Amino acid sequence: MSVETLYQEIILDHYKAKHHSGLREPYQAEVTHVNPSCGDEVLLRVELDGETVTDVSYEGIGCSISQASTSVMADLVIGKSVTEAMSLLADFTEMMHSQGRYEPNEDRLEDAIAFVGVAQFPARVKCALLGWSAFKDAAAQALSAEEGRQ
Amino acid sequence: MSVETLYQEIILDHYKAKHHSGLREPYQAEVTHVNPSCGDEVLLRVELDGETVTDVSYEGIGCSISQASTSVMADLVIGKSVTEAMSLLADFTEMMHSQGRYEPNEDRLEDAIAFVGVAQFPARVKCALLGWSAFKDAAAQALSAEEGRQ
Amino acid sequence: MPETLIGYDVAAIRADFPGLSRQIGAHPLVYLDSANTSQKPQQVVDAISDHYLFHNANVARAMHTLGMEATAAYEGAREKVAEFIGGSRDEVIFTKNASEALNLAANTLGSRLQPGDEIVISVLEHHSNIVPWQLVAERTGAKLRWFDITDEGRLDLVKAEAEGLINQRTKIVSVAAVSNVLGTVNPITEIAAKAHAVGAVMVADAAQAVPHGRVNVATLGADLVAFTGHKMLGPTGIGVLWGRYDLLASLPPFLGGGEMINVVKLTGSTYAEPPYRFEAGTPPIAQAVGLGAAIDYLNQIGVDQVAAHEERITAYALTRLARVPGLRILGPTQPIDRGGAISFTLTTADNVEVHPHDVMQLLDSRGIAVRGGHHCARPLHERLGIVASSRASLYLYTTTAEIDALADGLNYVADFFGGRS
Amino acid sequence: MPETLIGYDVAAIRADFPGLSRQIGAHPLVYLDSANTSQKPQQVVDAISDHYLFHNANVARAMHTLGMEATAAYEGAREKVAEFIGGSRDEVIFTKNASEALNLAANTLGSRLQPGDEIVISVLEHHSNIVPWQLVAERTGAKLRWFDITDEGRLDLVKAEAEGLINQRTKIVSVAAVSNVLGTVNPITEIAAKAHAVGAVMVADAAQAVPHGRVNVATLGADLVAFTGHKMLGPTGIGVLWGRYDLLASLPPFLGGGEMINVVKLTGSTYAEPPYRFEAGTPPIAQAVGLGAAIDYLNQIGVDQVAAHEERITAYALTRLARVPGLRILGPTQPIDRGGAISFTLTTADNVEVHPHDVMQLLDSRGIAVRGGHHCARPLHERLGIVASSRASLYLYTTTAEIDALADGLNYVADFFGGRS
Ligand SMILES: Cc1ncc(COP(=O)(O)O)c(C=O)c1O
Ligand SMILES: Cc1ncc(COP(=O)(O)O)c(C=O)c1O
Repeated sequence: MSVETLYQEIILDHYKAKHHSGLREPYQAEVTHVNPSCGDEVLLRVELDGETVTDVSYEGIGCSISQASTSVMADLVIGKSVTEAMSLLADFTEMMHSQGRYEPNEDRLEDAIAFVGVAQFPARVKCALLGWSAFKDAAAQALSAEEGRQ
Repeated sequence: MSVETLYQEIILDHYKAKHHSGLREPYQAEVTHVNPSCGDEVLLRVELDGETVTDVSYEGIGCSISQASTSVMADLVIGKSVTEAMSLLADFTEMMHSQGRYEPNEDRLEDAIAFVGVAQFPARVKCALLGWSAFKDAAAQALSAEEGRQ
Repeated sequence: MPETLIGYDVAAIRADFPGLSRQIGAHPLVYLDSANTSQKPQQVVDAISDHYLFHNANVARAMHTLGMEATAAYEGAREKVAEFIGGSRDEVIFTKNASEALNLAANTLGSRLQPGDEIVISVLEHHSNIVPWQLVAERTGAKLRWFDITDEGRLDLVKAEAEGLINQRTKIVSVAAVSNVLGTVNPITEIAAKAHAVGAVMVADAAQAVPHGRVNVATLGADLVAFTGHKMLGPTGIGVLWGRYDLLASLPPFLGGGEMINVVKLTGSTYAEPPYRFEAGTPPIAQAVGLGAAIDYLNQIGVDQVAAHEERITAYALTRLARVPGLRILGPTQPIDRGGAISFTLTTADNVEVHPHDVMQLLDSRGIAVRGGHHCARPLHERLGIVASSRASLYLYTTTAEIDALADGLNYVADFFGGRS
Repeated sequence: MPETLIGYDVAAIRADFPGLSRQIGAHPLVYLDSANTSQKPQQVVDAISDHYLFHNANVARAMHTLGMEATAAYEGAREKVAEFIGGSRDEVIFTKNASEALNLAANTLGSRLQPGDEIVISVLEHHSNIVPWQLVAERTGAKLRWFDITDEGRLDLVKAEAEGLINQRTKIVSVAAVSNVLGTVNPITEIAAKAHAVGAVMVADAAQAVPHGRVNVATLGADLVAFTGHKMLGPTGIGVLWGRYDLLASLPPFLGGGEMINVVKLTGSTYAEPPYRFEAGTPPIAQAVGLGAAIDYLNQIGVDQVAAHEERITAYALTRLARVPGLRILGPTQPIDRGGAISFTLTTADNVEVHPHDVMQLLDSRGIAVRGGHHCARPLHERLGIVASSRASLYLYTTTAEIDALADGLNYVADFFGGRS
């Protein structure tokens, strides 16, 4: 469990230049998720068009892992269907709980495969999941908002 | 710490024929003391005439040690001054907390010296003190009742 | 088949408990006070030592290597407990003992109570399943009602039915799974069904049940189940409250502080999900590790084996004690729906009832450890019309020879205080 | 005289802590997380093992030989604790941790609170000295008020005076004796005098003070003092609430069950005297034994020696860390009225603030254990305008070489995340 397994170049790059960061309009749902033991927070917005995730924007405070993971997540889910995004979330969550025994599919998870090493640091799994779980909540809220509109 | 140090003949005799047992009138104060961990109880009455303990009567439920000790206590304090009774109580209490390193004065403590062995069984010290502590409380109450009368 | 009933090699088991080889004065220790607290095998003690010496750190909040090891050990223990009782890990709350678990239940459920609501417990409960409910009833104005017992020492369900004990006003029912005095195994599942029929929450005090592998929360029917580590080969300083997840998720916090929070602000705080919401401050980390090792030990022998052994020894003890002149067993005298706690009174040939303190003391002088008193069940003793009793209680390491020593000892006690027979 | 200040032979002390010789990957462990939990010497671990293996029984209620031994050990530990803090044995309540002790204080004192009453705490408190008061304020309608801090990280007594923070409505004041984040030693005696002048009860959270021998309850001025075993070389699963006897005697019970009673009846119960009134259920027996052994160990070295060593290492660390580029120490930067918890932020050469998780993780890869987060003091971090910090904390076994490793490690961390310097 070397620290290099954890801090891969991809992660550090996303951390230094977070994609899709900054809050944008319009959005159907906004949520705040917190990591209770350190106070890290992400405020995240989701905009859907029917079944499609048209935008994810956020403002976050946190460690390199949580920030990079949110950045990678936004890259991945924007433009996908909600169903596909949730399926990616499921894959990512599984990878995080695998303790490193997981063969990530690079075609599906793209940059997110860089987080496979995080799974070997149980204390940091929460960090990697912060943005994803915020997205899950926000997307669910946005979906029911859409349904309400119909 | 043989069990014979504990159950001396004097103790067993008092246990089988408790002196001054049974509730009597008149009395100035009545108290109930309980040993919480076994539920043993003594209901005890004290009658004073000025500074003199004229009667101690009681009804008790408990083990041989607590019953015998109450019997011996009643023998000892009836007819004595309250001050003398309290001084005997102090001696007896000291003996009980001595862990057996106490040379009791037989002239003063009479049958109560038989309890010196109890001090080696810390769990039973509470038993030996049950009647004595009831007497202490009741005598204090009787004294203030007397003072009130004056 | 008889092989299973005869059980395992008790001598081999006893070799794991160095304390059982102690001498008390001139006599070998005969430990018959396991319902009070069990002895601990070397394996449990070693697991605790190893944790303290080599994997010690705080949990959750400490994220470095030692912290991860400690957290994995602590959470691993939670999983072992969950598996042992058939629950899931996020339903297992670590407390300091069964008493705290029951207070946690009473306080959090109590936040919903109003004057006129009723809480039902039984006269055979341990004080730890009485006083918390008395305190919460006082605070909320709810009424505390009681199951009575039959002459045989079982819950009187017929009387309860006739009285409408469990009714529309009932909000909580809390009953011991196994009595710590009478040994009675109570019909929790049946009572839970009645409680649920009126929308009440069912709490089981399983302190005397879980150590004997008698509890599967998936089928028991209770919504909350309390037990304690030190009676099941584990350390002191740890207990468990298991709860149905959705119930736990609906309850307010109990104690505040440490990692039970989500966000703490000057203006107020929000709280973590179960089980963490209910674990304030640094938890009993090494104690969880020890409890996990105790569960490993029980599993290795096999809970069925343990139960079979205990049943056999209980049956033997009931028969053997029934033959001691002047001895009266409280509670069921047959080893049916009955745990291994056997309470009794002893009367001498000249008809003096020997006080349990004196029974205890004389047996102790022969190395035999039993408990004398009301066993934290004073209302039960009052109901039985006695102040106190003596109790011998068995566990997986108890031998028939120890029961023989007890029976001989009791004859000696009766002789000592009464006319020689 | 310099001899005393230089202290003792740290290498000899470290030999008592086998865990300190562990390797983390390729690196020797550098344990700088003692404010979170301390390591345990072999002596403490052995005392616990010996108790479990050879003197294990329940206390008070178990009167046989083993029971007497366990009771003597448990009550003996109470005396050691009392002596260590200058109190008397019947003023020492064993809890499961400092958090329970503070909840006990909040709940029992809370029974006297009414709407309009005020409770005063400070922004630098640990959550365990915040959330219990928030919960009790919510329940009673009392108002929670806060000491602010100065820029140097000390309680702002001037502002408090100007605001009339402590006034006739104040019923309770509860403040940390030593901050677990800033290391600040707070003027408890002075604050207690102000609290007493208006008839309020003074509570001190001494979790970070007692381990360093800094507390004498006879002169401290507080009425209730909470601390925890695992931060002072003792086991997890035990804490202490010390209280002035007459105050304790006036407080209602907290948790119910077990030996905290006098008489339990169907119609209601009466309660034992302090400290037993507040100890529900089987207490942390083996943990008390372990805490007693920890106190023996501290006494054997001498608390003055410990304090002198810690002061020296703290001074060294403050100097050494001040020289790490981009490092900012939170709280007092001089070793005056200051404990050995040193929290800081770290900024790289290209001006990126390295997140405490990342600091922690990179140090961990070099075997150095520090804590990153808000250290259960989120309001303090909010007050400081940051989300989290890194914390190195020292104890009697810490060496200057470990501080050097930390400083080198922090340079490496800053380089890793920022431009190479
Ligand atoms: C100042 C302070 N108070 C209270 C606590 C809580 O102690 P425990 O977690 O043992 O309950 C701690 C430690 O975490 C602390 O540092
Ligand atoms: C039936 C029952 N409930 C509760 C308890 C309380 O357990 P603890 O003392 O560990 O809190 C006990 C044991 O003392 C018990 O036998």
